[in-house]
Amino acid sequence: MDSQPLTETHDEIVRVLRDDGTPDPAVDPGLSTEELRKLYSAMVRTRVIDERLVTLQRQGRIGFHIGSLGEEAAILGSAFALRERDWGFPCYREFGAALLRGLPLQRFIDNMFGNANDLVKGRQMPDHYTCRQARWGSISSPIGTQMSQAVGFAWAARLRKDDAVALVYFGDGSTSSNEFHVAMNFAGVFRTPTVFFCRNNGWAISVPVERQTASRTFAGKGIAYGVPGVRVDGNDVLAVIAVTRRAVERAARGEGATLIEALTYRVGGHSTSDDPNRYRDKKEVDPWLERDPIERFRRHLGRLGVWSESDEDTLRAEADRQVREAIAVAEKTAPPQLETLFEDVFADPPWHLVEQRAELLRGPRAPSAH
Amino acid sequence: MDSQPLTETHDEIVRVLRDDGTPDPAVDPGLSTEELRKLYSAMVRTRVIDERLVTLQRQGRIGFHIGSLGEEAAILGSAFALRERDWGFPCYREFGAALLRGLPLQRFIDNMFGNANDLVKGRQMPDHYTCRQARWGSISSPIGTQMSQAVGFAWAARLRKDDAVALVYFGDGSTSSNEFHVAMNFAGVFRTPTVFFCRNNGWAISVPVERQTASRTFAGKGIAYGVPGVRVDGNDVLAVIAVTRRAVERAARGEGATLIEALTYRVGGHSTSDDPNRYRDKKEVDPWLERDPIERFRRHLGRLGVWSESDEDTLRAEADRQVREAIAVAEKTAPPQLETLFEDVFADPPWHLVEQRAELLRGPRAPSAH
Amino acid sequence: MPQMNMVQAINDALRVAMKKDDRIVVLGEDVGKVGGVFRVTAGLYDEFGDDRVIDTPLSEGGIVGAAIGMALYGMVPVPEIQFADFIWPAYDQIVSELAKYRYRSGGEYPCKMVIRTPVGGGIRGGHYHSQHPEAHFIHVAGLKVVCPSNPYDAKGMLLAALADPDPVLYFEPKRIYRAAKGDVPEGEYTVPLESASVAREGRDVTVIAYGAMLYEALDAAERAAQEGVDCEVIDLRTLWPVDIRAIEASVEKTGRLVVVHEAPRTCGFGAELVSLVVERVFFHLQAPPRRVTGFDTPFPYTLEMEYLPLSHRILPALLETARA
Amino acid sequence: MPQMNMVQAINDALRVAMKKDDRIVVLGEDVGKVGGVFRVTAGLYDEFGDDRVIDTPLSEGGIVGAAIGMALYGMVPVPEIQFADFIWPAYDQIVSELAKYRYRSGGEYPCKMVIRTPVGGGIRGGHYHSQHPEAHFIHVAGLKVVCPSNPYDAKGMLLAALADPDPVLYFEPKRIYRAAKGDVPEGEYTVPLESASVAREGRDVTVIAYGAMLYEALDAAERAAQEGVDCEVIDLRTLWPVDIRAIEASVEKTGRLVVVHEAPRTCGFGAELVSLVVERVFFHLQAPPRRVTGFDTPFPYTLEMEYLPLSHRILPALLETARA
Ligand SMILES: Cc1ncc(C[n+]2csc(CCOP(=O)(O)OP(=O)(O)O)c2C)c(N)n1
Ligand SMILES: Cc1ncc(C[n+]2csc(CCOP(=O)(O)OP(=O)(O)O)c2C)c(N)n1
Ligand SMILES: [Mg+2]
Ligand SMILES: [Mg+2]
Repeated sequence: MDSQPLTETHDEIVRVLRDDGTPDPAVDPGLSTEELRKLYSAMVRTRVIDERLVTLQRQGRIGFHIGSLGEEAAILGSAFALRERDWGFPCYREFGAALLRGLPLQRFIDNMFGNANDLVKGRQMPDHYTCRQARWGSISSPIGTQMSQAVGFAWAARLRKDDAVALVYFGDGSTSSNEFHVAMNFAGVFRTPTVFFCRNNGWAISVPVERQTASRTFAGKGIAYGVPGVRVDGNDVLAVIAVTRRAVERAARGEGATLIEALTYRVGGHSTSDDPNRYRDKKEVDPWLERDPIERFRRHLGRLGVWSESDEDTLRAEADRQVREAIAVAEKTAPPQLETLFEDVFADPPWHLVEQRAELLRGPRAPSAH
Repeated sequence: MDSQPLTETHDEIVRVLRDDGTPDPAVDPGLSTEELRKLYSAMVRTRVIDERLVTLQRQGRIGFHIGSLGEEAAILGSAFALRERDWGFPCYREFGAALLRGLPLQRFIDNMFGNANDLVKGRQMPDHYTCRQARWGSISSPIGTQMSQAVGFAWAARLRKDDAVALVYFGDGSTSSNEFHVAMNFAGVFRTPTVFFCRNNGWAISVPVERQTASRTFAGKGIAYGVPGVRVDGNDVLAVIAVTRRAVERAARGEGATLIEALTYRVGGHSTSDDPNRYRDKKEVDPWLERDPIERFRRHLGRLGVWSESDEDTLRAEADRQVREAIAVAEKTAPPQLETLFEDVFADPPWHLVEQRAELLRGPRAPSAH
Repeated sequence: MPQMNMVQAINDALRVAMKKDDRIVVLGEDVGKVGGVFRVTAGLYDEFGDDRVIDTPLSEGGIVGAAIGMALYGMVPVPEIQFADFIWPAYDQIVSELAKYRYRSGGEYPCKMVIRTPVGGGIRGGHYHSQHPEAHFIHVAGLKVVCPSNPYDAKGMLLAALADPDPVLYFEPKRIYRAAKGDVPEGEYTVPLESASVAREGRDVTVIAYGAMLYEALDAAERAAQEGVDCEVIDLRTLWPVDIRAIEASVEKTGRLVVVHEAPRTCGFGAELVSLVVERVFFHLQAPPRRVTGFDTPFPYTLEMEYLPLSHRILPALLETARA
Repeated sequence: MPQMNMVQAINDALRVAMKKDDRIVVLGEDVGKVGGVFRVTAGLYDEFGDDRVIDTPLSEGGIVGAAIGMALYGMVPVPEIQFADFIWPAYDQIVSELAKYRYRSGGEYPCKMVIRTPVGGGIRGGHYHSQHPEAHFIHVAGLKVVCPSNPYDAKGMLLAALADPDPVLYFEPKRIYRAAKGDVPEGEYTVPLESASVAREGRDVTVIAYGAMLYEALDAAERAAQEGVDCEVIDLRTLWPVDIRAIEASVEKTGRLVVVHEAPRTCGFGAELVSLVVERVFFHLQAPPRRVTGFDTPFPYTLEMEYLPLSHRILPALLETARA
């Protein structure tokens, strides 16, 4: 690692967990047993929730879910590397990171149902939660828009002499958006304390990375902006932590932004609306199943002797119970009140929204079925 | 040059005219005497026109001009390197190239006056001419928009088995636009026969290149797109030709796009509306006056013995006369007819434009003074 | 005649046109191998190959910008924007370039293309998969905007748009992509742009609607009929340039107007329709015109059926207008 | 009280606000050292430094996107878009993000800022330095849009906008940047948003105008008075949310309405104003409302004075409306 200063871009892929299963001590972030167990638990919990939500969608009980299957190391590791004072600007695939940062599970599940307790008042699709208290951004669907916002946020922090860093998530496909360009450019010019975390999961819905860019790597795109790039094995949670920590520290020291390319793979469909068999060969997926980030990390913990079979059983049972309980509660919670439709458009509703609210309340109700 | 294949990006700046005045035979494009004289004449004519138009604007006879003072080598050299079948997608600063490609001088001057003979029917500001017959694009003011269009155009040519190449002009500031990013990315992925010609003239109105990007070079931005970049001395017209020719040939061979960074300097204000003394030190300009591309080329021609003092006098007198004549004609030409306001919005005017035209024709005329 | 839904009809139109005119290329995100996230371009990649059905990088600006370049060359691009909500990165190219190209070049550079994009709510899409942004395009001089409501029109209007010399925004009401079914002739035929159709004749109130809301207007009209109010429902089909004669004729007959659209009310297309009517047939009007529209809020998720101007909200407007 | 033009008044408002509230930062292209291409931010760079008056790279999307991030943090950014014609690269951030942030986050992330941008024609700017795009923003729920017509309002409304909790588009009518002059108080004062002003009282016809066209409307009103038609001219000042009471009160009195704006007519803000009036005070109306606007073409260069809805085009509309 020391041979790779974060001021240039390298092609090598940073790894901690070597093929023989042993960790590379030069890169290992050196987590305590407690931290290792916490991190692993968060990854498993994320997977358990993901599986449950896909089932719910199949049963027609929620409308949509966009999951993180296979990407848990990239998502959880990066969030784990943040300090409490730092901020995350998510894309749509990082609910696991939000939960780790403090989004209450019940609130997340409320968002999946868009009920009255949903923090965004049932206004957005599932997985478009918000949680300011967790220093976590608000999610929107348009690709890339969070990037320049993360730059502006981090820039503001620096201007206010606050050493908070903003980490922003996005996918390989998102690097083609206008937003990647302008955000990286502003971050380079103004040396904002921003960490660009690119989940290179191989696909943007049905479009493979070769169709996304002719650049040799995603990390290499940093060169165009004077922002150093680094590639990391995105299925090696310890490597992700190590690399992200260095980027966060560098940013906090006032040395500017870093672009991290985490190489991972979208094992599932793009979302519950997508059937990947339409456009990719199952054979392509198989090797990635073997590189499963959770299995890999568990083997490591097993070797270290800090995780047992019974730990695993307890964790899974507990995670499953928690999510089922949250679902039961959320499903019973009423939808948001009609009035909420007109709140928060502005700080105070102007005359036209007051009139429209009255019009809606006075009128007949919509047929309830979709 | 051979040591610099157009498949990678290099930091060195390609030059033909060495400091001692001799040409570097390894790079010299080897123009004939006739070509050298034609090229030189075009550069001088461009400067003469520029000077005249600035005067006209100061006299209030035209509303605006955006000139090319000091950038003639970059602009004329690149256009000179195109084959007849190739197309140019201009920014707003390349009227000299358009004239070289076949835009009639009278039509250009008509555009400066927005009169009835202006090919764009007086609808756009000065310097926003169009000339399809010269295989030259239509000019708009928004920065960058021509870039993805040049990519699409070149792509279409390739799909239609036409080996035409599209060369697109833009400034250093324009590399920050959304358009640079998406155009370069599409050009890389689809290997379109596009030559990206960046006039790095040091400034985007009052913003210097250091405020535009933290990238070490503009050519280096190609790395982010798998598009090779090359830097050329933009005040060395022979070097510009050599580099552009190679890029055009490469594109025509189906090997894809090239990004050329021509290092030059905007010696004048951004346009007649701008006073550069407000934001930059005159001292910065002086060294560039010494590197004047026209002087430099003339010294070379002098040394070659293909250009004399009397050639110079004849050329300047002739150029001056031509532009004065064109101005006299244009100034006497009537403004466009009222009806033209409603033409070309659609191929055929729909009912609402027919009605609005009638309304305008029926109503009183506007007070003529501005 | 085969029965088709909207998705199939649009797909069929593309296939018919592409077979006949090899200048036509389809490009966009996920339009190729997978055939579009709504499967509208399904099968075209296999039939016409990667050079004519092109999966692009994730950039609406690049898609439309490149399409403009293709059009300048003389091809007929059919860019798809995956959801209309994602068209804004291309808005500069559409507003500043596409709409103005012919004009600003004095006619030298026409720029013909058809931009297809799904619009509208009622599919549990929330803020960003539900919007109906026609007003943003109708206000821009130089663009034509269409929105068919049934498979027959969808195919015929797409073929007409592909033959039209001007840039056309072709809005596909996604809520009825599969729900609207009907007979669709094989092969080529066109439904002329700029012609509305009378979906239901009536004497008392003129109702203007389009896209998915047409069915809500028709449903409300049926229910109004049960209360003795006889509505004429006009399916605009082409939003701009609108078929002004059809509207005038109907309002001259009924003297009453209700406009329905999904987009937010303020500065929506309904405002233009109301204004045109009051300016042109003022003295025929017997009651204030009404707009039944989406509210002036972002498009919601859970309460989307309360947001949309469905039949239950149209009906009272019809009755009140008839009785005003 | 000092006399100021619009440029000076806006500059003064920025200076007053920035001195008091160090959360305010100005950012944009050429706003720093050179003080803006119209010199609206002149002197601020020297006074407040590079951290608060920031020259940015050439990217409207980056300017607004970064400003949103700053606002989320708790700063009050004042991005400048050099010409409103160049706002489209930022449109996705404005429509999808800025306008919806408070709503989509359930109120957790308000996003307060003032986007300043010069608008309008009559300065020999052609297609791309003349447009008046208010309708594109009024249609988007969640944005406030203002357009002052004189130095007093310009300063007072900018200070009000900076104090407002919501995102505000602040349109500066550049044709009157220097031509409109008047007394402007020193220091702090506000002109409340959402309040129109009656620029001329009258009985016969209500004329609604704003920005540079206000003076054309006033001129036409004077000329109409000479022909015995007494017009009431309303300067909207805030375009949205509009001061509906002021409009209603005036039209209830006059029974006649003419709306003036520079933007193209179709789906312009005039359509909304006409619709609001006919919906709300229909039975007071004695003549069809009229719109005097830019034509539905791109903004021209040589013929711009024929394109603009100047006094000579407003006058006949006033007379005809009064006599209809
Ligand atoms: C501007 C915009 N265009 C299109 C879409 C539709 N869309 C949603 S996700 C997606 C692919 C994103 O791929 P990537 O950035 O690699 O992220 P991943 O889903 O792989 O995590 C697309 C095209 C969108 N949301 N926004
Ligand atoms: C989208 C957009 N934003 C802002 C402007 C205003 N503007 C015109 S030219 C210019 C600077 C361009 O600099 P550069 O690309 O370096 O070209 P140069 O003028 O130096 O040739 C700016 C900011 C514009 N025309 N378009
Ligand atoms: Mg991806
Ligand atoms: Mg420049």
